[in-house]
Amino acid sequence: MAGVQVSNVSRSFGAHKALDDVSIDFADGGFYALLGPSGSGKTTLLRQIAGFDFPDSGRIAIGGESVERVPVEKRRIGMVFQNYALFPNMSVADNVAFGLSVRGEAKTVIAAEVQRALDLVQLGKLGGRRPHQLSGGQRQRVALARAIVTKPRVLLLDEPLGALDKALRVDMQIELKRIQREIGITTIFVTHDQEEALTMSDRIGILRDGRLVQEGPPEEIYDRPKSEFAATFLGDANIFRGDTTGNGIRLADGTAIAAGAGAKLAAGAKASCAVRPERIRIATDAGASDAADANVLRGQVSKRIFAGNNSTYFVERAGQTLKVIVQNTGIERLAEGQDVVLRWSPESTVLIAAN
Amino acid sequence: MAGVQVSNVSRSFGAHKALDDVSIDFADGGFYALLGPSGSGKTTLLRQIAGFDFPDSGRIAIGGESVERVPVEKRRIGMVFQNYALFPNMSVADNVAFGLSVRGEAKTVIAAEVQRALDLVQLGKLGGRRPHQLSGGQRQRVALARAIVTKPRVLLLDEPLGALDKALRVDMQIELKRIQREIGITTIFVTHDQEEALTMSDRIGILRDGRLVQEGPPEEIYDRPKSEFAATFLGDANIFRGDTTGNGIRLADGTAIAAGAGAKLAAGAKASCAVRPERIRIATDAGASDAADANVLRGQVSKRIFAGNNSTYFVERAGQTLKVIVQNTGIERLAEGQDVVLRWSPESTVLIAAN
Amino acid sequence: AKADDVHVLNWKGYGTDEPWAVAAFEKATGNKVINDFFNSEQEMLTKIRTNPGLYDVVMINAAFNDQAMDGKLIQPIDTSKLPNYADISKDKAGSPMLVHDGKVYGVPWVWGLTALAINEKSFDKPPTSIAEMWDAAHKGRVVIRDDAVEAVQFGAIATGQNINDIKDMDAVKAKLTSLMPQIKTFWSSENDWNQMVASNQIDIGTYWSGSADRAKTHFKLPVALVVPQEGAVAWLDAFSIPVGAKNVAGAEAFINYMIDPKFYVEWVTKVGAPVSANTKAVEALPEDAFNRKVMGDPEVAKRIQFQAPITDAQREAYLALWQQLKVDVK
Amino acid sequence: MAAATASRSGLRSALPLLAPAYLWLTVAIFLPLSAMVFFSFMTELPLSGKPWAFTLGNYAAFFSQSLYLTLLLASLRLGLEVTLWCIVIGYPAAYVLAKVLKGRSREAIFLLVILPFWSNGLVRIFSWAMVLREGGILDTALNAVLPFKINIDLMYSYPAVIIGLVHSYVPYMVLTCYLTLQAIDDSLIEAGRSLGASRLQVLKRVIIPLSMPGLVAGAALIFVPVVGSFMEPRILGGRTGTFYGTVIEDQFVAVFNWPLGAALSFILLAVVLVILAVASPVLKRAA
Amino acid sequence: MATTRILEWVGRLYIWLLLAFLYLPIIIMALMSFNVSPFYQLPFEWTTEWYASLWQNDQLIAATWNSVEIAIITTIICTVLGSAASLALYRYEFRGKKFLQALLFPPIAIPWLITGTAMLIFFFGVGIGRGLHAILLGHVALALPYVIVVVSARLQTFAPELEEAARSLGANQWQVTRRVTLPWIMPGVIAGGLFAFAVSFDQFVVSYFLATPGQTTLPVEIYAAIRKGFTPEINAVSTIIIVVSMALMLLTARFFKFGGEK
Ligand SMILES: Nc1ncnc2c1ncn2[C@@H]1O[C@H](COP(=O)(O)OP(=O)(O)OP(=O)(O)O)[C@@H](O)[C@H]1O
Ligand SMILES: Nc1ncnc2c1ncn2[C@@H]1O[C@H](COP(=O)(O)OP(=O)(O)OP(=O)(O)O)[C@@H](O)[C@H]1O
Ligand SMILES: [Mg+2]
Ligand SMILES: [Mg+2]
Repeated sequence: MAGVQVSNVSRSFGAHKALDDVSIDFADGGFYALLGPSGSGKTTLLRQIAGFDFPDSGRIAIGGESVERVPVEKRRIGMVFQNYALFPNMSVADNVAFGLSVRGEAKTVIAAEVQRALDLVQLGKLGGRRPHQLSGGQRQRVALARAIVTKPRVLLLDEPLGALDKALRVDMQIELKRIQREIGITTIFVTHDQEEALTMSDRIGILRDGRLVQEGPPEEIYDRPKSEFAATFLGDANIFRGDTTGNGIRLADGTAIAAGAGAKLAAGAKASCAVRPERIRIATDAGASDAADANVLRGQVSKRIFAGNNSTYFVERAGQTLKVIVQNTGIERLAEGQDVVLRWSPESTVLIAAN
Repeated sequence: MAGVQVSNVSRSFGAHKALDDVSIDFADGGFYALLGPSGSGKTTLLRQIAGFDFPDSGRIAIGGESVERVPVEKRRIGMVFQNYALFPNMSVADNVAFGLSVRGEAKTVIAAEVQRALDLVQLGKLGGRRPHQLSGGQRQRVALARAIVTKPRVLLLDEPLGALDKALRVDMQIELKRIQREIGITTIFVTHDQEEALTMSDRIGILRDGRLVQEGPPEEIYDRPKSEFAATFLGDANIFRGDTTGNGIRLADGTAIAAGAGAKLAAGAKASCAVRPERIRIATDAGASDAADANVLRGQVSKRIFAGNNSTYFVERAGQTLKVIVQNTGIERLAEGQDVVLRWSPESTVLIAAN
Repeated sequence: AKADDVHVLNWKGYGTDEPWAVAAFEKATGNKVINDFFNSEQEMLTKIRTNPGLYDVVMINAAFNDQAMDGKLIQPIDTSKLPNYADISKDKAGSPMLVHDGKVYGVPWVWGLTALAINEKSFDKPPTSIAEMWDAAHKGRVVIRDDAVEAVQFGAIATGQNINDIKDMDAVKAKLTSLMPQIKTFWSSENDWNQMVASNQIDIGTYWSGSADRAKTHFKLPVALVVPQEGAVAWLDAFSIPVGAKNVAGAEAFINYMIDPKFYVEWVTKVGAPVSANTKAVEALPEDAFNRKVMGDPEVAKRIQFQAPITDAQREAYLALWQQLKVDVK
Repeated sequence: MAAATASRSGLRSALPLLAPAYLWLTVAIFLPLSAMVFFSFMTELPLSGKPWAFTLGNYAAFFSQSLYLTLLLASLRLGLEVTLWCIVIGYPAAYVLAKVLKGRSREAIFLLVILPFWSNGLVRIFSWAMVLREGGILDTALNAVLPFKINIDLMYSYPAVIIGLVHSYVPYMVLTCYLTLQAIDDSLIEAGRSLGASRLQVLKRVIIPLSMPGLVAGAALIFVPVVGSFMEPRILGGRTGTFYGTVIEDQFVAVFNWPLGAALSFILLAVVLVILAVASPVLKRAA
Repeated sequence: MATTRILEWVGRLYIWLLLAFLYLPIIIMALMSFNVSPFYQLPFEWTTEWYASLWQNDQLIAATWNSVEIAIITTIICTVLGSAASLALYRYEFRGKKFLQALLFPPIAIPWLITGTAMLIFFFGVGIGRGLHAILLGHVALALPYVIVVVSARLQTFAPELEEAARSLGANQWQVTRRVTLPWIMPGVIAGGLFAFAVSFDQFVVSYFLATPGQTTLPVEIYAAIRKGFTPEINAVSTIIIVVSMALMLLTARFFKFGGEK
């Protein structure tokens, strides 16, 4: 239907730059996740695209056309608001029907479509309720149904599943993906659920303080973060800081860490290495060393935290706490206080220029 | 300070039973997570405890005393509302100061406490803003600061971190735990983030349609779900249905699944076995069988989904799709279409009575 | 009320509240005058009823004196205490409206006419007949007071009847009905009339004689009073002392002062006033004064008809008629 | 929504808050009016010293004379027209005030809107006379602007009454609507437009329903007194200025027939309350 | 964006037009206070004579002060009692609530003339009598329903969970009301107060019946004056009142924010 091009958009509130020269190309029919810390400008960006608010500078185009003079209602967008913004004076069904009915669809068509949308968000029976009679998650689903029922060409979702439990969220994710694929809606999706961002999107953009920090396909961002911030913000990472050697860094205590991925840097410069906690193997003995595992560190387990399908071990080493994730396969468990050896491959290590 | 006893509480809205004979004992100084699908009655339960709403039947006691006649403001609770409920007419600082100031604390004390609370939620500089000038996550943090600054004896948190990114959420989790431990606040916590529930809480309660389904420490609930619902709601599970043998079940196609945990059931009855996806080992060859792994199934990989620190493989077997989680250690990857062997131990298998 | 306060109830701006007069009286007698006002006779009666003992002097249209006496609201007056009473014209002093069983319940003060007044800009020479109001040339530029009794009595004059004994109500109604389309508005205060003339919105209408005089001499408006050949409605205003008045002596002194020629002349010249009931007072006016020349004209005296008391039933019947006329014209 | 908050304690908790206002109203209004109700069933006022008896005649008078019904209908129509004009003029102003203007000027204008109200009603009406009459300000101004000669003489006509009343009552509408409009969350308007609704549709479907409490309050505060008004019609309406309120006034001022006047007013009250009762569910449904 | 701007300007223009409509008679009133003719006669001839004679007119000045005082006291009492009653009607459910709400309309619907007469008789009967106290009693009663209706309209937009939040923070009912609810309904309370002031300040009939000689209010003076001839002194005093209150209001608007942000 229509891609969205955001070019050099800036927007300030007083002295605060909520968006600072942001350019992103949201591909036609793509599923794009926007991530970023609280207050980084995600909602502000969506509002510029929707046309509720206007950039101080820069340009936004939808489907190749600049939308500067296109009013909100002509942009053919659908939006789920962070605070839902349900119409309190209408029933759930009327909320969902709103978009169709202002378009002048026939009553019967509307009724059918609304019922379908409500069924889809598993609220088929609550059409007659008023928003204030719903639970938080139910409200969010009404907001979702209301946004998708009009089949917009661009869907702007501001944490649309944040109030849903995991099971329901997965159902909704599947529905969203299906709809997006079926009618090829360009979808821009703000979420704080990393797994959601990684599993659902074609591309991810990370905002920080109003600036676009990194942008690309999920695995690329995950595997090749370009900054410490990106490495730690999306997923977890152990960061080592030191001076660049040819193919890795040397820590202050002389230990060398080999890196097989990331930036190419001149030797001697300050740099960091990032290693995902799940890439590190943890063992009690020094033996059975794997040839590929060029990086080996020793430490002591200080804590283990159970998190369902995996556990995180906190390992103390030279004043730094390293995290290691171990899948809970039901076998070995390490005790706190135990001396351990950590091993990981250079391929799992990303070299990052110091910032 | 004060535990909370909920005894046989029911509450209906019209014909709909939002709470149905719920009894939970929230231990003094404990950290309790409430989980449940959207609309299962979590918010309703918190509202009964807070005293905004009253049970149709049943009894609620705080610190051993029935609170039926105790008005909200005397219950000494702190609450974070699902929709924040910030006072629109006050600045952020005044919102946070509210609880202290109605208590008549000295101005200087208030100012210091407020600043501390705001720093704690990383909003130290935004004290002068009005709520409508904040982003969603910032609002949520103000609500959190406002609730904890008064040092209540019971803290009721309705998805208090839902709008925060992972990094901030972890920070807040740590702060919450610290405060809870330091002053021993009884904390009741609604969340949809499973990892959060598992990592933070002493106990977890799962609500479904207004009823308490299961209750206990995180690992117990995770490892010993008492129902298919509990098994799939908290964490993920592969469910096999069949007839009970002595120590497991037999599937319709005759395959036996050995279970080392869960209910003791008479042979022949209908039952299910639940296996966590991370407990299953997936391999391309049938060899290298481990003695402990009594359960072996063959299947074919139909899809792999990348989710950061792990990936999920979907494996087709006899019309059933099984999920297997594999940590992304950076090594082997299975291609879609590949034939695989799944193995897991009976200890990883929970026997559940059919419902 | 303190003993040497004199509480007076009257229309606003009707002599008793003139600051110079009040000051002069207070200086002469040491009594202090406190004025209160009413906007209609009914209201005046209500005020006396609901404030027994409050008022010492009340100004009552002679046509209502009966009603006040019947309601035991006013007391007989000892006229011997009023030196000026002797100069009151005999026909007024002896009016059966004011004297009951030989006792005087009201001291005549001033009298006047409800006649016609014209906007001099609209007439080369003053009309002489009441019929002028029905002249198509004045359509939409005629005014009449919004008062049922007066309107009906006016209709009676226009149809050649006695205002106090209307025989042919239908004729009155027909006459008034044909007047309605001529009318611009119904006035209710002197101010209304003067504003409309000042902005040249009207040609002719019913008006009070004293007000017309005041409009002409005091406000310099192009107004002239016409006492039509068919006649005019006359009324007599008198002072009474309510039952229970606390300062009867003060009241007597005040009434005497009000009918004094000195006060009257000053009132006429400074403000403009109706005709005094005191013959000496009228004679004290200049020869060509309106109140002496026109109102004192015996020709005029012959044409006018004084309002007599009417019953409540009559009053309501008149009101019903009047309201019906106003509704029909909508 | 209110029901959701209602605590179960009900009247007992409400009483301390309600009692002062309603006690005051009872002493100063309800008891006196009850006396009037009592009078309205009498043949004569006891005050007048004449013998009296109970009667339904005063109420019967309303039905026996077509005059009263005609005037009541005229007054209701007047009330309706004035209310509609106030909505048409006042609502957009309230909207602009609540949703378009920002900052200090908004508070200032909010206050300025009501200020004319603090001048004397009669003085205002006289000023209107100056504007509306032939050769008045409106006439002069229009003739100065227009190329052809027209004669504007609105004074002493039905439109004059409407203008005067609308002028007196439009601040009610502006302020009550402002109160509810200002409370509408902007994100609801944005949500409406993101769903493809034009500004007008959002206005009709979202904003107006949400501001309905203010609209209803304003309409009630205008309609109710206008139906019983007598001063503006009498002065500005000229010979067409006779309305239900003026005949009630006559019963009190011109003749001493309070029983009839009171009966007529209570009939008015009953009609007005019935209209409000009938209208409120209709309005609720529209909301 | 462009249309938004245009609409904004149209909106501003509209507000100015409305203000022009509202102030037209006020401006004329003010002009006429400087005109020689007491009958609004043109051509305009400048004079300050009316202000000078107003200065001499103790009675009118005293009446004006009485009016101002009564209006201010009425405003204060009405906003307090009215807001309290509105809160009660909003917060609690009980039987007879609808009836109490309906009771607000008789004082508005019954022409003031009847109410005023009824008060006069009743106050006379029970010994309250006449005087400024009686006027105040009457004014408050007449203005109360306006305040309640207006404040209730605003309360309808209040989000009840804000009260809950405040109570969960330990605020008692009074603190909740003062710190959370009142600020929200403040525009309504202020509007109600302005109405109450207007109702009292322009109240003729009731004042007229209940005033005692020598102690009247401005409207009573004005209405009584028109029988004789309405002097522009009244325009003069009205002009002074409007100018002074406008100054006060603009000052208030400058220092307080009440229509304010959400
Ligand atoms: N005022 C009300 N009237 C009718 N039904 C209501 C009302 N309030 C809540 N409910 C219903 O009660 C049920 C429980 O609501 P509750 O808010 O407790 O859910 P929840 O567990 O908090 O859900 P969520 O996770 O979506 O917030 C829901 O089905 C909801 O629709
Ligand atoms: N009206 C406003 N006035 C001042 N500052 C504002 C306003 N709206 C937003 N901001 C600020 O702009 C920044 C970006 O806000 P935005 O709502 O886009 O954040 P966000 O990325 O959506 O955050 P969250 O995840 O918490 O919702 C924040 O720091 C916020 O405080
Ligand atoms: Mg946001
Ligand atoms: Mg909830």
